[in-house]
Amino acid sequence: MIVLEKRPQPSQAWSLATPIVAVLATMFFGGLLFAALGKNPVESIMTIFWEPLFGEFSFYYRPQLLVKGAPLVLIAIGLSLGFKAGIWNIGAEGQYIMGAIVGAGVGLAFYPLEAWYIFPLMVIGGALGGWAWAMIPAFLKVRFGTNEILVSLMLVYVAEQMLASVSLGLLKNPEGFGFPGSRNFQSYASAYNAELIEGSGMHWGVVAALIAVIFAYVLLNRHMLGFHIRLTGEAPRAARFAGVNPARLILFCLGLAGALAGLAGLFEVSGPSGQITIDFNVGYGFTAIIVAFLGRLHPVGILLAGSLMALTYIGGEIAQSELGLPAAAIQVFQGMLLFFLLAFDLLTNYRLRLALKEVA
Amino acid sequence: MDLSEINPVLLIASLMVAATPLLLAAIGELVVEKAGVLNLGVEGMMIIGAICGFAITVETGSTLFGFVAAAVGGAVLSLLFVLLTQVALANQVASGLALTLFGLGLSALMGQSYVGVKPPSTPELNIPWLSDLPVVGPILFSHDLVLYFGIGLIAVVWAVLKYTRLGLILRAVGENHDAAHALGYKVIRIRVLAIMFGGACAGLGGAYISLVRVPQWTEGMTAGIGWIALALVVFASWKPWRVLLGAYLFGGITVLQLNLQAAGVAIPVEYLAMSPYIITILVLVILSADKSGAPASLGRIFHASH
Amino acid sequence: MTTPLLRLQGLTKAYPGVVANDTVSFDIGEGEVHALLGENGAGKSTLVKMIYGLVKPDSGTMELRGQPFAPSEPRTARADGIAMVFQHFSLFDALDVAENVALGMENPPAMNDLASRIRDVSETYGLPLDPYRRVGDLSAGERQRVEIIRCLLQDPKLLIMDEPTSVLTPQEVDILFQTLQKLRSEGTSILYISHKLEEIRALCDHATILRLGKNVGECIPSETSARQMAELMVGDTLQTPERGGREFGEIALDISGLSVPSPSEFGTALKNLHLTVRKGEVLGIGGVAGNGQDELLGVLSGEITTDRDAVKLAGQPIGKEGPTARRRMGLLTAPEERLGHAAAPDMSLTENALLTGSVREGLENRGFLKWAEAQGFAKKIIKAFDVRTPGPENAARSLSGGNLQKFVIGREVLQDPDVLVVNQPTWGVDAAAAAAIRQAILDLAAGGAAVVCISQDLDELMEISDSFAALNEGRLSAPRPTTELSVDEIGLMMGGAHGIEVAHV
Amino acid sequence: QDKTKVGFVYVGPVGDGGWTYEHDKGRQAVEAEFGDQVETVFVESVPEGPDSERVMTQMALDGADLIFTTSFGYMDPTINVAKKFPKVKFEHATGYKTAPNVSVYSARFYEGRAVQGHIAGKMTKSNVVGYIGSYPIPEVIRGINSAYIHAKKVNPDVEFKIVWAYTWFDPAKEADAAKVLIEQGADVILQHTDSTAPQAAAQDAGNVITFGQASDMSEYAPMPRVSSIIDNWAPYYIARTKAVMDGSWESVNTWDGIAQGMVEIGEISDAVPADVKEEALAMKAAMADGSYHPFTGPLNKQDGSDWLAEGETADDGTLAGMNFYVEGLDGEIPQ
Ligand SMILES: Nc1ncnc2c1ncn2[C@@H]1O[C@H](COP(=O)(O)OP(=O)(O)OP(=O)(O)O)[C@@H](O)[C@H]1O
Ligand SMILES: Nc1ncnc2c1ncn2[C@@H]1O[C@H](COP(=O)(O)OP(=O)(O)OP(=O)(O)O)[C@@H](O)[C@H]1O
Ligand SMILES: [Mg+2]
Ligand SMILES: [Mg+2]
Repeated sequence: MIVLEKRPQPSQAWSLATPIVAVLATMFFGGLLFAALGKNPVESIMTIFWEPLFGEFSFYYRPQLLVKGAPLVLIAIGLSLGFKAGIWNIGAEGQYIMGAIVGAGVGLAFYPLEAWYIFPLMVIGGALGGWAWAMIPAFLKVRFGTNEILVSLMLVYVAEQMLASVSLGLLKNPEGFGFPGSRNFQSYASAYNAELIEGSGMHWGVVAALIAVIFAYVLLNRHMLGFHIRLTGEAPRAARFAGVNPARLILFCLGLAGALAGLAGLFEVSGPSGQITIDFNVGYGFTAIIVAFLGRLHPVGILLAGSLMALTYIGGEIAQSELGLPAAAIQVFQGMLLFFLLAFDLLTNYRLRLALKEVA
Repeated sequence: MDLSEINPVLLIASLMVAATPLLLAAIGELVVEKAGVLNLGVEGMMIIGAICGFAITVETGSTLFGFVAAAVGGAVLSLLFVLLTQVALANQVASGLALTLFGLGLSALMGQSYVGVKPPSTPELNIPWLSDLPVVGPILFSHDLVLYFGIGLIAVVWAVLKYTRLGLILRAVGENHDAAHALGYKVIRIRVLAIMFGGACAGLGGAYISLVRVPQWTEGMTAGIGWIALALVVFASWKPWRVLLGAYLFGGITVLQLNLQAAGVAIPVEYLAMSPYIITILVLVILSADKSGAPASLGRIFHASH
Repeated sequence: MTTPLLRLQGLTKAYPGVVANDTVSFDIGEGEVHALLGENGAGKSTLVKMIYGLVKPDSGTMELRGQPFAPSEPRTARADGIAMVFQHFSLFDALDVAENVALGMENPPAMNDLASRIRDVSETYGLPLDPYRRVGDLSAGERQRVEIIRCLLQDPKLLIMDEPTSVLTPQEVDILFQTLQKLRSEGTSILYISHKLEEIRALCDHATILRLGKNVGECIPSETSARQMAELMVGDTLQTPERGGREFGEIALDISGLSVPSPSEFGTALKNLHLTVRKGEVLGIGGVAGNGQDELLGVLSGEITTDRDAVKLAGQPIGKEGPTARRRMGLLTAPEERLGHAAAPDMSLTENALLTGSVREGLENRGFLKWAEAQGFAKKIIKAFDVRTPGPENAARSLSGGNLQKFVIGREVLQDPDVLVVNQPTWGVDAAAAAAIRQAILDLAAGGAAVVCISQDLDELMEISDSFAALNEGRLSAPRPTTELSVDEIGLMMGGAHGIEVAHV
Repeated sequence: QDKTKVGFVYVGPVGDGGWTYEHDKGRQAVEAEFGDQVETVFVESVPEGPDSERVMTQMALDGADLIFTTSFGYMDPTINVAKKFPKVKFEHATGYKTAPNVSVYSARFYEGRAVQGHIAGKMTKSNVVGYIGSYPIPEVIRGINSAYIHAKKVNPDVEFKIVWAYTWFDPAKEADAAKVLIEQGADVILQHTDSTAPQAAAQDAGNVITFGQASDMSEYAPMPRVSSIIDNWAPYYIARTKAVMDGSWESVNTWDGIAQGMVEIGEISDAVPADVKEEALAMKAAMADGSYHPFTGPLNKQDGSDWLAEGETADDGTLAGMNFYVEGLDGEIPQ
């Protein structure tokens, strides 16, 4: 019988090794799944992990990894700060939508004026939109002690209705023949979040994601506020004792997460997506939760996890089209990845020991 | 606009149907949380229940087998959560999310050949005389058996928690797992059973959607009901009868907003459509003062060192 | 010679890195009150957990009335007539008394019957209890009654009590002793663990002494002095802290008319508190746990804010200031709970040094952290207070309780406070470490700081404080010079035995 | 090497039983028609926006000769990708932007709605027809207008109750919407959402008729489903694939209806009285041979202003962007 023994302190080596072990285990069991679906497991895994990076058309997929990964990383960074402090915002999807709506709204309000300051104003609008949406659960938690998990989640559904509403009404393209959806920012230069270098996939959202990673790293490792965030998550009473004001921390963490999610929405709507539509949101806010955990709530980890997640999406699409794997199989595959990561995380804090006797 | 077209009796009868999946899932989660475990994977377990129930009903022609299979399916999926949180001691929030993601994908895979299939219908209670009574007939005596089972389950959970030793032990484990362990109760074993019960209930709730409320199989058909069920447990301050109340309230608002639309009430549709969520938030705020039922060990990891 | 009730032979239990019990053998006779003595971490609790079936010995055997006895779980032990009152209460705050009792019984009767039995038994033994009250609302003494009643209802043959008196007033201790005497006269054996040696001398027939997991000797307590027993436990001669002659300066800390509700559901509100402490003075605040100690510390540390003028530091009102501002002004505190309150368990000692040291030690610059300086500070604490640890990068939870406590107290003392408030500075700390900590507190006071020491250990308070006040249900008695006080008087100041009047009506 | 590669980008899962399901049937028809000469690939559940753009690019890179993009939201991405791959042909469903290598195609579902409206008007006893709308977009509004005009024509007392579900596909919500409409007196349910949930609700209620949407939904025939509008993409997909094979492909703007077989009227069941069935079939025939247009004047807009004069028919431009109700309908279009 195997028993768990708590380590006196978390193992550094395992904390680095577990993600790798988890990916390998996922490859193995994912391969079994694909085999069960009648596909060649090796080929499937290769298609998902190799093709986008080193395959024939990697020149196209590599930049796409940035496009797909940037919003995930940007949102996950914000979420991770809250998660570290024990604040569970799972409504980033709603904050992402509201950022996009407000940011796009600011841009469209200026149409057709061309001016340098339009895009910066949109960026501010996007951040504020997400921030404001996140302040609702934050305020309710601080003021009434309402559970932020549920409130932030409910607000996702509300935001989706708002999105439908503005796509059909307020922000509808007047020249769109009555079809839902806003103007496309591609044809509005001052508001368009174009690729910074043609064909590189780099747009302002990618830059923002990288800045966010660095910012979060510095915050968590070099700044008192970051220290207080970690402290609050690990020992809330000790944090109060150290002088942390929990209410302010909640407002800060949720607000920042909302602002970053809002920014992600703005950069997406003004760039890769191009317009507000009813189905503009595609679940980045939820996937980012997984990315945050996959990256073990560490900024650099999140960067890697975001890239990994983007890889499985893009590789998954290729596998669908080339091998006929169903989309659901990819979803199961991603679920497995998270399972294994969570399960192997055990080894960071506990030692496995073989016990000879049955224990009480 | 003509509000007189809304028939309150029919409204109540149909909100009972709309509320049942929610109620089943929520009462299961209530038991799980009473044992001190927060399982956010309700949505995933519901959808697995929906497909298991649907598939077995179609294959065997028996709704009963279907519902049993749904309960088993939900419970089996919840074992994954058990493995992560009770054995590997992983974070419960993340594990629950993973469970939902996995369940949604897996159900889609399992359901590929059941799209567009029509299931045998679930028999309804039709007591010749009672069902024909005005007002009470449609409300009380003309539903399917699962709906009554759901209400019965609430009563049973309430009675078990309140009056039996099993309920006492369950509450004790959720309240203070270290003390329960010190008194010799098997904290992990009790939690595993509670989680599986929650899984089975969620599975039943899912099957109620795919077999009674809709009835058909389609990917992602639970459409967020599992999350509402979670909100409902908090809303109910962990009290069984309030779960019933909350489920009827939420089901009622959902059905009522459609009724108002159909009656042509001049409130913009999108506001009506978001109203159930906003009202849920409002009620959460109002009730958040009442933390009396919250199990003190909720979400905390238990590890007994020997 | 008759067969003993319980015979332990060669019991051994090892945990990673420590042998908690090393071939421990002794007997407990029928109707005997047997004491188990030892420093913190000597292995007392581990040993009784093995008897109660919670922990399995690695080797060794037990015999109950000559029959092999190897309980696989507490249930079996209970079935064999063994009952236990835990060191850390095993109670459920949100449940009522009857439910708590039922959880500790094998086959509890129906709730109504149980409730009336609880009333009967509790009155027979002079420990009145209302079976329908929520345990969270009870005082510490009453909570312990719940534990004891839970045991008594099962007619135990052997009653194990792990440090039962640490939360009781002297008067409550008297009542408990009467109860135990009564039980002994009914033939029940008692295995009694306590650090309070005078109690042991008054109560116990026999004592076994553990040191580092080993049985290092036995004695008849009534024939052995407390000092002798203590030296047996430590294996060394004891030193008592010295207090130098001190002059008191002006008023450093002034609390007047302070009333605050408790932030936690089951806490105690503070009611109209007044106190002043002068420079160089050590004010001891005694009282049974749960009478507002945590709240008082919170009010002083700044975790709980109050009216501006209710708390004054060197004449300045600070009631509304948070912990950081108070530290900057020279008011430092050390809470009772080491893990999770005074220190973050999973963080390194360096990070824990930063936790309160950032302001006064200049460990940050406009919010940016100076890790090298923080580590330096941690090292300084480790060195100055002889904290046994491989280095400052180790997690707080990897330290033993006493060492962590030295670190926590050292962290505050080294920041050179004007006022230091400590709660239970030597709780769960062994004799040598406790002496070192008390000495540090006295030295600080000698250097001109004002010290408030909240403690439940009356001996400790008598030893280090200049004046004494008692907290009782959130009210503070007027401080009196320690030298004028006797233990009985102190007991009365602490509020006497809670509920004793009810018992005799 | 000689194989023609045809790609399909789907917005939902192929198992949705409605919109995507029918497109996938079209894809299978292409495979059946050309056998070894073609290779088809598809990716399902592709969100609109950058993901769809990437999937199209990936198909184009992978050597697709022809790509069908089957959701309105794929419009701009299709145009973008088409710019990058001038040799690859693109076909975008339901949109309005074309390019030298981009065609658009759509179906005149409103022709089918006219038939539904007629049957509904004739068969309703309560004179209340329930309509489940998805989103208030021209496509859906056109359908409501067409059905209403033809119901009103045969039954002046008819009244439409419209419920917006704000989803294309949410079986539970659709079921609830159908039940609500039935409870409020509707005995005919028309739907512009994709699941069969309303059919099941109607069956439960008894004495309510419905129509299959996008798919035939014949598992609910003869009652409640009395007929259906079926999207039949197969002929178009086969024709366009053939055009690519023989090099005759050029950019077109196709809006086909009953005449071309893109819109099919599913079997009218025996629950419909013979005379009504006959009239319905006659109307279908008239639309097929071009002698009848569902939007023929005199017609007024909801606010009473003139729209079409006697004998005038609506132009395609107005129909494509239709954002108003015709006279007689209650309520406002949500904005
Ligand atoms: N058998 C029952 N049938 C109908 N209503 C009931 C029944 N039992 C209780 N109720 C009502 O349901 C509500 C909630 O009861 P529930 O059992 O959830 O609370 P509870 O556990 O009794 O909590 P508390 O002890 O705090 O009152 C109460 O208003 C109660 O009066
Ligand atoms: N579950 C456990 N895992 C690892 N080590 C343990 C465990 N329980 C106790 N120990 C260690 O075993 C030793 C004996 O602990 P025990 O609790 O028996 O001491 P004690 O004599 O009761 O001390 P105290 O006076 O503080 O109650 C200590 O070093 C302790 O750290
Ligand atoms: Mg009650
Ligand atoms: Mg102990």
